[in-house]
Amino acid sequence: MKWGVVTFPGSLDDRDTLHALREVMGQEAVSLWHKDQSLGGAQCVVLPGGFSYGDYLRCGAIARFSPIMRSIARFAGDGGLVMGICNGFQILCEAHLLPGALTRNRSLSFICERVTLRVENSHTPFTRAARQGELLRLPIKHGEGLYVAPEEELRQMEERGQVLLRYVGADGVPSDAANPNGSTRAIAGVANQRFNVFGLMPHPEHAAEPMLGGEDGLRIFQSIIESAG
Amino acid sequence: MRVKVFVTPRQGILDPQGRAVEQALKSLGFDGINGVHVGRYIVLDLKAASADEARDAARRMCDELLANPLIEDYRFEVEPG
Amino acid sequence: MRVKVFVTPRQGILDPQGRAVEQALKSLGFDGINGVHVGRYIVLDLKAASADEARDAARRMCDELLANPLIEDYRFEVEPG
Amino acid sequence: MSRPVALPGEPPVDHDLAAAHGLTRDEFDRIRALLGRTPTYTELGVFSVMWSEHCSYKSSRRHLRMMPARGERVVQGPGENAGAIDVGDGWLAVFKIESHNHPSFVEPYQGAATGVGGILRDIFTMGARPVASMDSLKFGSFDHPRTRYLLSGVVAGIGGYGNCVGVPTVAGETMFDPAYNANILVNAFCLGLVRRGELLSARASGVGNPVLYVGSATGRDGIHGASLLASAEFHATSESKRPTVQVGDPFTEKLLIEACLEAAKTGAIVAIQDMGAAGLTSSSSEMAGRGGLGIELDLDRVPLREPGLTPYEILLSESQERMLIVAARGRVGELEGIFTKWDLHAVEIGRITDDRRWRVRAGGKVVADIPVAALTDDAPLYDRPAAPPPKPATAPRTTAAAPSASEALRALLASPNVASKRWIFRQYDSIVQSNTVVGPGGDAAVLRIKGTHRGLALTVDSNPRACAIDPYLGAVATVCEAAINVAAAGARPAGITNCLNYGNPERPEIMWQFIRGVEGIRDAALAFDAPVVSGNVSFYNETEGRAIPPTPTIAVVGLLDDFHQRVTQFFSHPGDLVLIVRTGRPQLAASEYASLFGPDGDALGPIDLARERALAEGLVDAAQAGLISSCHDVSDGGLAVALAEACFNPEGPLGAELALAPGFDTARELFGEGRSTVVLSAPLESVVRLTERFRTAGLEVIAGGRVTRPTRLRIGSVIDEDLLELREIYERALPGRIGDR
Ligand SMILES: Nc1ncnc2c1ncn2[C@@H]1O[C@H](COP(=O)(O)OP(=O)(O)O)[C@@H](O)[C@H]1O
Ligand SMILES: [Mg+2]
Repeated sequence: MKWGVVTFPGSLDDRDTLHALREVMGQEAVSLWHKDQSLGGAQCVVLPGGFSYGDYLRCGAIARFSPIMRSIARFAGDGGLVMGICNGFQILCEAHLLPGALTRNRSLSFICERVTLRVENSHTPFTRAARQGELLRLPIKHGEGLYVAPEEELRQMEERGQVLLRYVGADGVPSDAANPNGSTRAIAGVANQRFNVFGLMPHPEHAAEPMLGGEDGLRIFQSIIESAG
Repeated sequence: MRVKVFVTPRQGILDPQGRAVEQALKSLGFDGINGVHVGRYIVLDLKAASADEARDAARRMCDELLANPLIEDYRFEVEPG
Repeated sequence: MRVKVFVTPRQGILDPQGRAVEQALKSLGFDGINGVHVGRYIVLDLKAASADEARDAARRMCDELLANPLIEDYRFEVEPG
Repeated sequence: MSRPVALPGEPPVDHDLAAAHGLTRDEFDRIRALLGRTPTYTELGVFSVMWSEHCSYKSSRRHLRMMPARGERVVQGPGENAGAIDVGDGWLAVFKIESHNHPSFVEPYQGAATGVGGILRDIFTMGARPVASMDSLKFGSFDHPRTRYLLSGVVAGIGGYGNCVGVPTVAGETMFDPAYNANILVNAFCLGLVRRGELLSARASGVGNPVLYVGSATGRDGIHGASLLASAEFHATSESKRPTVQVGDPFTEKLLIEACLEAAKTGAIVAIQDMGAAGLTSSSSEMAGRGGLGIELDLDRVPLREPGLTPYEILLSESQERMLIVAARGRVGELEGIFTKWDLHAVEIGRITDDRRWRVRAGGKVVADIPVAALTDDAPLYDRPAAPPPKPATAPRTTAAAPSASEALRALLASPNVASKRWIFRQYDSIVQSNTVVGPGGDAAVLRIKGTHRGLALTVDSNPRACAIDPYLGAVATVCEAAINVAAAGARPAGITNCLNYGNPERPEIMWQFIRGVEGIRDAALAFDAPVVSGNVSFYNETEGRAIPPTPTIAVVGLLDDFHQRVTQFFSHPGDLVLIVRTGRPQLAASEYASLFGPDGDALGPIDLARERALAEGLVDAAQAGLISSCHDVSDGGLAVALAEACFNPEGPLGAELALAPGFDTARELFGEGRSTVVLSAPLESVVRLTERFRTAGLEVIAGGRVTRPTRLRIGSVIDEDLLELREIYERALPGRIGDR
């Protein structure tokens, strides 16, 4: 299938995502420039991690106005697959393509470490290659990953299964100690109501090779490939 | 004109920064602190024909960019000059 | 009492955040912007016998913790209640 | 030759004003001789920064030449913004380490952040993409009131900048010692990769070529900052010398990296240099100087952040995130296009001339006109007197009863110098760019080079306690530790960069420490056949007349033919045998144990460099032959601590037991330091070969240990501890001290 990976000013993991897709998974992937409108015929558009516009004001607040975001909103509106990783997740929230917002980590400091995640809903285009309840080891690296949303909205999201990933301990159970950034309900990744837009704080592209943080991240990319058929 | 925008965390939204500052102040020996909230203070210098025009521009700036209504409240003051 | 503290980047000190916001607003089509500065807005609820006492505490809090004198200026207002 | 004009309001230039600029009488007279007239105020400012210790290396240059800078891998030695070695498959590794000590003491967050920004620019200015950073930090003791503040500020600053530009911070070192209470050290290392033949230089050429200014606008930041602060003793009290703090903008730096690397590909860049210390002045004069040419600048075209900057201020500003480029004539448009794409502008502010003069115009008038050489090659060069200090009265032995081995081990694991530095490195993005095979927390970081099987091992080390006892042996020991660290990962030491942190060089004993340090680095570098390709000197690390201990910081870059062969420090197979291989008997002098339980011995015995090298080679061979399961270098805390650390495998802790030979001096053998020693684990079948290989190389091999599944650490009859408890102590110590959850 064909992937598109957006580069905003200050994007950092765009090249890493392209590396994982092309070199590791042998996929066709094009780099998309934030000032362009075209999505280059991509079947899935990835908004990568990084510090777009220096994360000034609020993470993702400025990037959301890049010209390419209009095309991405249209693409998502037509049911196209969109995934935002870390800063990409923040941008999607700011752009209202995903519910909620991401704020300063509880510890107020940047955290880079590998965490354990539980797949909460494996019946989505982004998780179908994983088993329901499967545990994935992925790295996080962010200063603002504390997920918040209005209580009522959270309840509905849970009911609809929009929470796809949750931070858990090695035992697979969520706990305060296993919640690295203090996210509400230990939420690490969410989808929109249509399940064609997905945002997550952990970095699947940094868990794509055995010598570099394991291969659990491939589950996510594999799922998308299967969905795109 | 000068527009001063005050962006504060919404009621009920966690304000870890506020809590951290409160802790820090207490550990420095300040007492009688009942709460601390940390927000953003944005000062804009605008060319505008009237205070109303400036007010109107400021409101749109806040709605579109300066604040995230989901987690933040904003308020602003317009000063001539 | 309620003390409102306004912390702003010092004159002449680089304010990349202010510049980024200014650029963003301009690209959103807002014009007539002559400058944007982004600082912190800190609201403290204090128990204090008098406004003077609150003012005095606030000053010490700013000097010791809330502002970084090397790169920031501060100002505060005390409101009874 | 046009005579530069004095500007209205400028003070008269005389010896007093020169002195206020940190220039001596002789230096001022020499300036007048070189110019054939009295400099203008603007010119005086320019000379004061270019002739400062920081920019001119006037006290260190002649000694730095001692260090071996050649080797068949060396593509660029000292003299450019960073050194470069050939690492194979068409790739060059470009690296350097630099200090930002005083700025970080004044404002820890911005000081450390801009230190990272500066060293990054030294790397991509060479056309190399920065792929990894390291940081070497020295703080005062935790009892000192400012230590926590400085520690959290510096760490946040390094992370805040490094994380935002997308360069992983993969290793570092952190030490706490009262000797740094009033003068912390922040040394930042960066390594970049560039294709052979695509290396850029800072040597101007092509008379008439345009000079472009790129990056942030110029403000009043840090005027006389790096230069003066780093070149004159710092008095906490003397506000006068305190510059306006430089504030970093990592976002702009990231744009600069991408734009400059894209521009480099066009071939339209003739020369490029960052505007670091002494900003526009040093970058323009140094580029012209290297090319034996002249340069003309028009300050009216320099982008300014605020109105009303004087030529003096514009020339001396140390505003961050600025680059100066000599472009090929006729290709400016092409470069402008690239910078505009990245939301930056390139502004033409001057051109290269053939008259070997550095000429600056403002408001249509010439405000400075100086022979380029007077600012560069003809800067003063000193051979300052050096003399050993009077031998200090040997420290009194404490009468405190020696602790039991178990007590000592627990105390050492809880000491901030030994304890886990996770609280620090988890604030750093160590994996961005997808090259990090081994990240922080081990002996050396290991990176893979994409598209090849090659790997790079990186480490940074220092040993001020040993240097305080003997500045020569301390420097030798530092290089050995760094080299053995990369060898322990399976990499062959290939290149060195160094940051020499010392006190006031105008004091003979400091100069003596410095020279002995350089000699030590020289001898050890030769022994490992690892050339010193770049570095930096930081003098005047003194406050109120008290100097820091001599602190040469050494970074070693090692090469792995195949990164899959990298070795980690963690025991991984129960049943593996444990071998201890060492070049000599450890000693308590200068050890962490001595610092906790009282000075014990103040002499460092000689170091056998032939054996040190033999150990490094033996380890690399063993790794390549796939004989070992793990290898951990013994450092702070000694053997017992190293054994415990080897058990703390993140994939699941294991245990270990070690039998002790009879008549073994427990404290010295278990907690001593100062001799390269490694803890290996290997399957039974390779142990014989390993033992024999190391013994024939003249190394001491101690057998009698094995890796166990039960997570206990048993050493002879003196230590029997639960490793999970030890790990708790080791992991909690630093956050505990800092008061973090
Ligand atoms: N201790 C040292 N060992 C080897 N080279 C050194 C040392 N100190 C400085 N140099 C070299 O001298 C040159 C100038 O150093 P420095 O002023 O730190 O560079 P920059 O001007 O880029 O900051 C560089 O090439 C550097 O590698
Ligand atoms: Mg440089």
